[in-house]
Amino acid sequence: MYSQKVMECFMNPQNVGEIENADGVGTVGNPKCGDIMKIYLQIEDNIIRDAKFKTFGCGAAIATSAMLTQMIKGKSIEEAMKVTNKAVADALDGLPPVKMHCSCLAEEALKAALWNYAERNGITIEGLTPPANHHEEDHAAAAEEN
Amino acid sequence: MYSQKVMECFMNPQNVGEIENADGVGTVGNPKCGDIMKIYLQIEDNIIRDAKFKTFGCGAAIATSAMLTQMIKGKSIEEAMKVTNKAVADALDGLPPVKMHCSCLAEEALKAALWNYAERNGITIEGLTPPANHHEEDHAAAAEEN
Amino acid sequence: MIYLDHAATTPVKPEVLEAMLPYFTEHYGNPSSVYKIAQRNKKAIDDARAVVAGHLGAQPNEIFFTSGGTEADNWAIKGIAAALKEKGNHVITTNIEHHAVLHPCQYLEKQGYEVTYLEVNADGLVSAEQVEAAIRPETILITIMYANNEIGTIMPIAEIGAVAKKHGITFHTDAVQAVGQLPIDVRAQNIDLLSLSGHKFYGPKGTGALYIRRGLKLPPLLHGGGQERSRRAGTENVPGIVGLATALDLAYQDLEAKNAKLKALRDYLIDGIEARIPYCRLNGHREARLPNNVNVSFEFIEGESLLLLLDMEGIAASSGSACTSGSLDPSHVLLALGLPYEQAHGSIRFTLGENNTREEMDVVLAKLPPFVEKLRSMSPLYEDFVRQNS
Amino acid sequence: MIYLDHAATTPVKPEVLEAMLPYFTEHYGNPSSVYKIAQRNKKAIDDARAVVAGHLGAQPNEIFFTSGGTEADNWAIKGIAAALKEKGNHVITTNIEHHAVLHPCQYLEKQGYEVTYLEVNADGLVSAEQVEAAIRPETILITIMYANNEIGTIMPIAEIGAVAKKHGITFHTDAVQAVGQLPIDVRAQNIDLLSLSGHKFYGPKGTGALYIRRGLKLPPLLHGGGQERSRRAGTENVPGIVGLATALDLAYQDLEAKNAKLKALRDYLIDGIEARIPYCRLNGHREARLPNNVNVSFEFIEGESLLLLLDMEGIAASSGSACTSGSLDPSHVLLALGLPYEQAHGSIRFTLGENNTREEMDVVLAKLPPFVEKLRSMSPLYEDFVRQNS
Ligand SMILES: Cc1ncc(COP(=O)(O)O)c(C=O)c1O
Ligand SMILES: Cc1ncc(COP(=O)(O)O)c(C=O)c1O
Repeated sequence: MYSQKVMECFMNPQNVGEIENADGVGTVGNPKCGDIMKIYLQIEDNIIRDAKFKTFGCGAAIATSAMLTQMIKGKSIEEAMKVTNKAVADALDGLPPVKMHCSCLAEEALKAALWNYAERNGITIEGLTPPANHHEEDHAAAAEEN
Repeated sequence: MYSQKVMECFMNPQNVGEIENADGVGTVGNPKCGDIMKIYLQIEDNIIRDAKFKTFGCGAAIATSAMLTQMIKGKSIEEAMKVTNKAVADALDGLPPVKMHCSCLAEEALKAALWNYAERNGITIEGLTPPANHHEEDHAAAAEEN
Repeated sequence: MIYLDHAATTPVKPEVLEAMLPYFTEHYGNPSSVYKIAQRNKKAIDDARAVVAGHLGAQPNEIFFTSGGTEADNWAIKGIAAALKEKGNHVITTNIEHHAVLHPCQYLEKQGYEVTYLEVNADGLVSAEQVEAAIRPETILITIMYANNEIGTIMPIAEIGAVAKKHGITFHTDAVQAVGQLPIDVRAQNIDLLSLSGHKFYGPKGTGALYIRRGLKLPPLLHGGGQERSRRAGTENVPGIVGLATALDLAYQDLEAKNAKLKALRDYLIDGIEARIPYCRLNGHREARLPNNVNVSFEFIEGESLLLLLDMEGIAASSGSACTSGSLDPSHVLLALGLPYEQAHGSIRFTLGENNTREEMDVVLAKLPPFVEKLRSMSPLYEDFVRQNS
Repeated sequence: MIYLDHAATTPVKPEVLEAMLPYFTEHYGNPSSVYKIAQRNKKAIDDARAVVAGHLGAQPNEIFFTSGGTEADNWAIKGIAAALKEKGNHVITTNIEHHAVLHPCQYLEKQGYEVTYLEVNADGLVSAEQVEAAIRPETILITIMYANNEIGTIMPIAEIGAVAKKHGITFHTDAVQAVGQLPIDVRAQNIDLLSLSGHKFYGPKGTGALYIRRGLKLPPLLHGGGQERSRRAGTENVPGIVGLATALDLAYQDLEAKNAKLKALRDYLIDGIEARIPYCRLNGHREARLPNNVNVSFEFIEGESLLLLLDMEGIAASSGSACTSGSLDPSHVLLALGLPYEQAHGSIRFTLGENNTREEMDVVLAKLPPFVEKLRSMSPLYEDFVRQNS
């Protein structure tokens, strides 16, 4: 069900961990949906010098966290703001439809971390809105069980 | 589905045919149900000297006609009256449940022929009632099709 | 054995069984599971879905696998009735449908729906005009079989589809006898729902599918797990689904050539019977007829007894009458053609298959006349007929 | 591969496939037909029916073959609801049924029925007293699963049956996970309706049966031809039926010895996990539990990711959460036990089979701890937990 790329990222995820004294931290998701993502950013001169994550979630959630943190490292905040969930999914050679929400979550975690950074530093980032917990929505997909 | 005995009686039925100037003739059944039985009797001195049949119907109908006529030949009318549908079915090593009506039909055809004989000769036969066409009843069995 | 009952069921072709086998013992994982071995099965189902869709002119996501033609028919009919009950309560069908359609319709009648059973003509056909004339404001479903299982008559499906479309009414067709034998294009024919059954085209028994036009709302018949995109619950019969698709693919290979051969055999048998046996009649339309169907009434005799005689000679055919299988009622299809009861009881269906040969037809044509003769000589109806005509 | 998902499905045993094979290609006749080759198939079905009946303590004419457990459940529940709607509109079930029971119940609710979903205790059990207390004058059906598919808990079926009998209420049990693994006696246990599914005990997918106590009125779910004594229409899946019965027969051979072995393996695995991995909990009752079921919540991690790691090592297990298969909702069964969401998402089900070995358990026990460790090291929940406890 997962692309080889997803499996690679999942098996050997880059950037797992915490950043002590991070400049921005964002946590999104909720246990009900089974995904919680926390992203740590180290930002210097408007550039994301380092990014790390911790994720409670499925294979796709872990792989997207790893991929996203990889993609934003070295980017400016403005460039990082342009990393969409679709870009993350594409970099992973796609995600199963039912797992696309994981890529949304990754994008949201990044935005939440950036928001946290902006708040701490009293700046505004163009296009950034306060984080909402989209995962309160109802997941209508039906369950298959065996 | 049929016993070997039924198949034998069906493949090589005894007593097929008509009796010219028969002493009693009875026809029962109706086309709707797919079975019509006609029995011819030759009766002399109260003894059934000969019996023949013509049957439009399934294998069981033909086999029961053949068996019944065979069973009553040489019997007195009183003895013949005791040949029940069950006796015919037993003599055939049984019939599938859905085909039991064929044995009823055979018994009825015999009674109708005896009734005809009694009427022609102005006699009454102990226990004999005028023939009714029981096959007007509804056959509730459900159809299987392919 | 000379098997001439392919409309009842067909053997599974060796290639089909071959394709199924690995899914019993080796690739047995539950397609809903996350691990690799199960994902292969999920793919097998997706591939099968694409194959089935391809042969119907449908999209893969319009195909839903079922346990057979009966389930597909029940689902389509009861489902539309439930989904559209606010819109109306009237259903149009014909009086020669298979019981898998008729009985659901009768069930609906008990629930307060109204059903029009269009009367077929002497050839077993209804016209698009008849359908159109029966439409009412409250009509919610037209369900008309593609080809009849007893007499092989092929209905004017595209014309009926056009009428249904014009009036915005959902159109279901029970194509159990047509699929694998006739080219089908659900788009061009404006079919909204179509039922098929695997064992009619050399696939396994207990498999089938319902085509549901994209966007059509049809509630599930079987509620439960989320299989078949939550529209048909139950662990998928993976080997069965693979077998159905493999068989369908084979069925549509060289279809024209196969049908030309079948038609030639069919006509050889029909002509041979008509030439050799007096007082018989072909049931169903002469041309608008399945390539493999021969259905003949032999007057004055009853079908089952003829079947038994044929069976003793290793010839397997079927009685036009359902009497043989437990019911005493004559076939509703033959009665609908206007046949008297005794003729309806005296009908035999021969349905040919890919492997039947002209030599086999010759055997049948040699055996039939004396058998018919023998049974007629026992028949009181024939006795009456001869007496009246002599 | 180490296959530990036997509750999801099982491979077809070679002997079972062997028994089925002739019915695909050789004995393919339609069992409803009159000729000889078809009669053999009819007999095969009758024999299979007797086998199934024998293992349930039922009579052959109380067994009706279906396309699986889901169809059997739908049929029983919707059928009784329809048959008894004049009598009442209340159904009693539990909150941990399989969706093949829950979704039909929810469907009934939409039709105006009332359903009581009894709450199980922390072990996943309901008591006969709970059932009795829920009975109302208008209760028409009690439907309670024999054994749960996720946590393996075995319900007190005989006691519930006695309560149902005392109150004259129809009792259905979804025994899909129990049949083939537990001895069953429908008479002694006062069961009126019982569902089973072939692919759970090494039989083929797409096969199942419903036991219907003699005399019980249950209208058909699938209307059509007169198969299964007019109660379940559709051409019979002869190879499937033969396979189901053969598999059931094998399943009940040496049951005690097999179960003793399974229980030993199961306990070895449970004990091994508990000894090696902190912060985990066994879900379901420790004793009233299927001999092959192990269900464990590993705190702070999510089940699917653990499944993937196991899969990479060739170990096939299943997530207690249904998340893996398309839904994001955590398992309703685990939530019903009172587990918080994150634990419900962090559960793994291992279900053992006849061929699993102690060596395989050792492999699992060796792989699991580092995997859990790895995922915990990535988990923000574990991070929080460690912080709070240091
Ligand atoms: C026209 C038609 N519809 C429906 C069916 C039912 O299909 P199945 O027996 O596979 O359920 C059949 C065959 O039995 C049929 O010939
Ligand atoms: C308890 C239970 N009931 C019903 C079912 C449904 O059975 P099937 O998938 O064979 O239709 C299953 C398995 O999927 C089950 O475990």
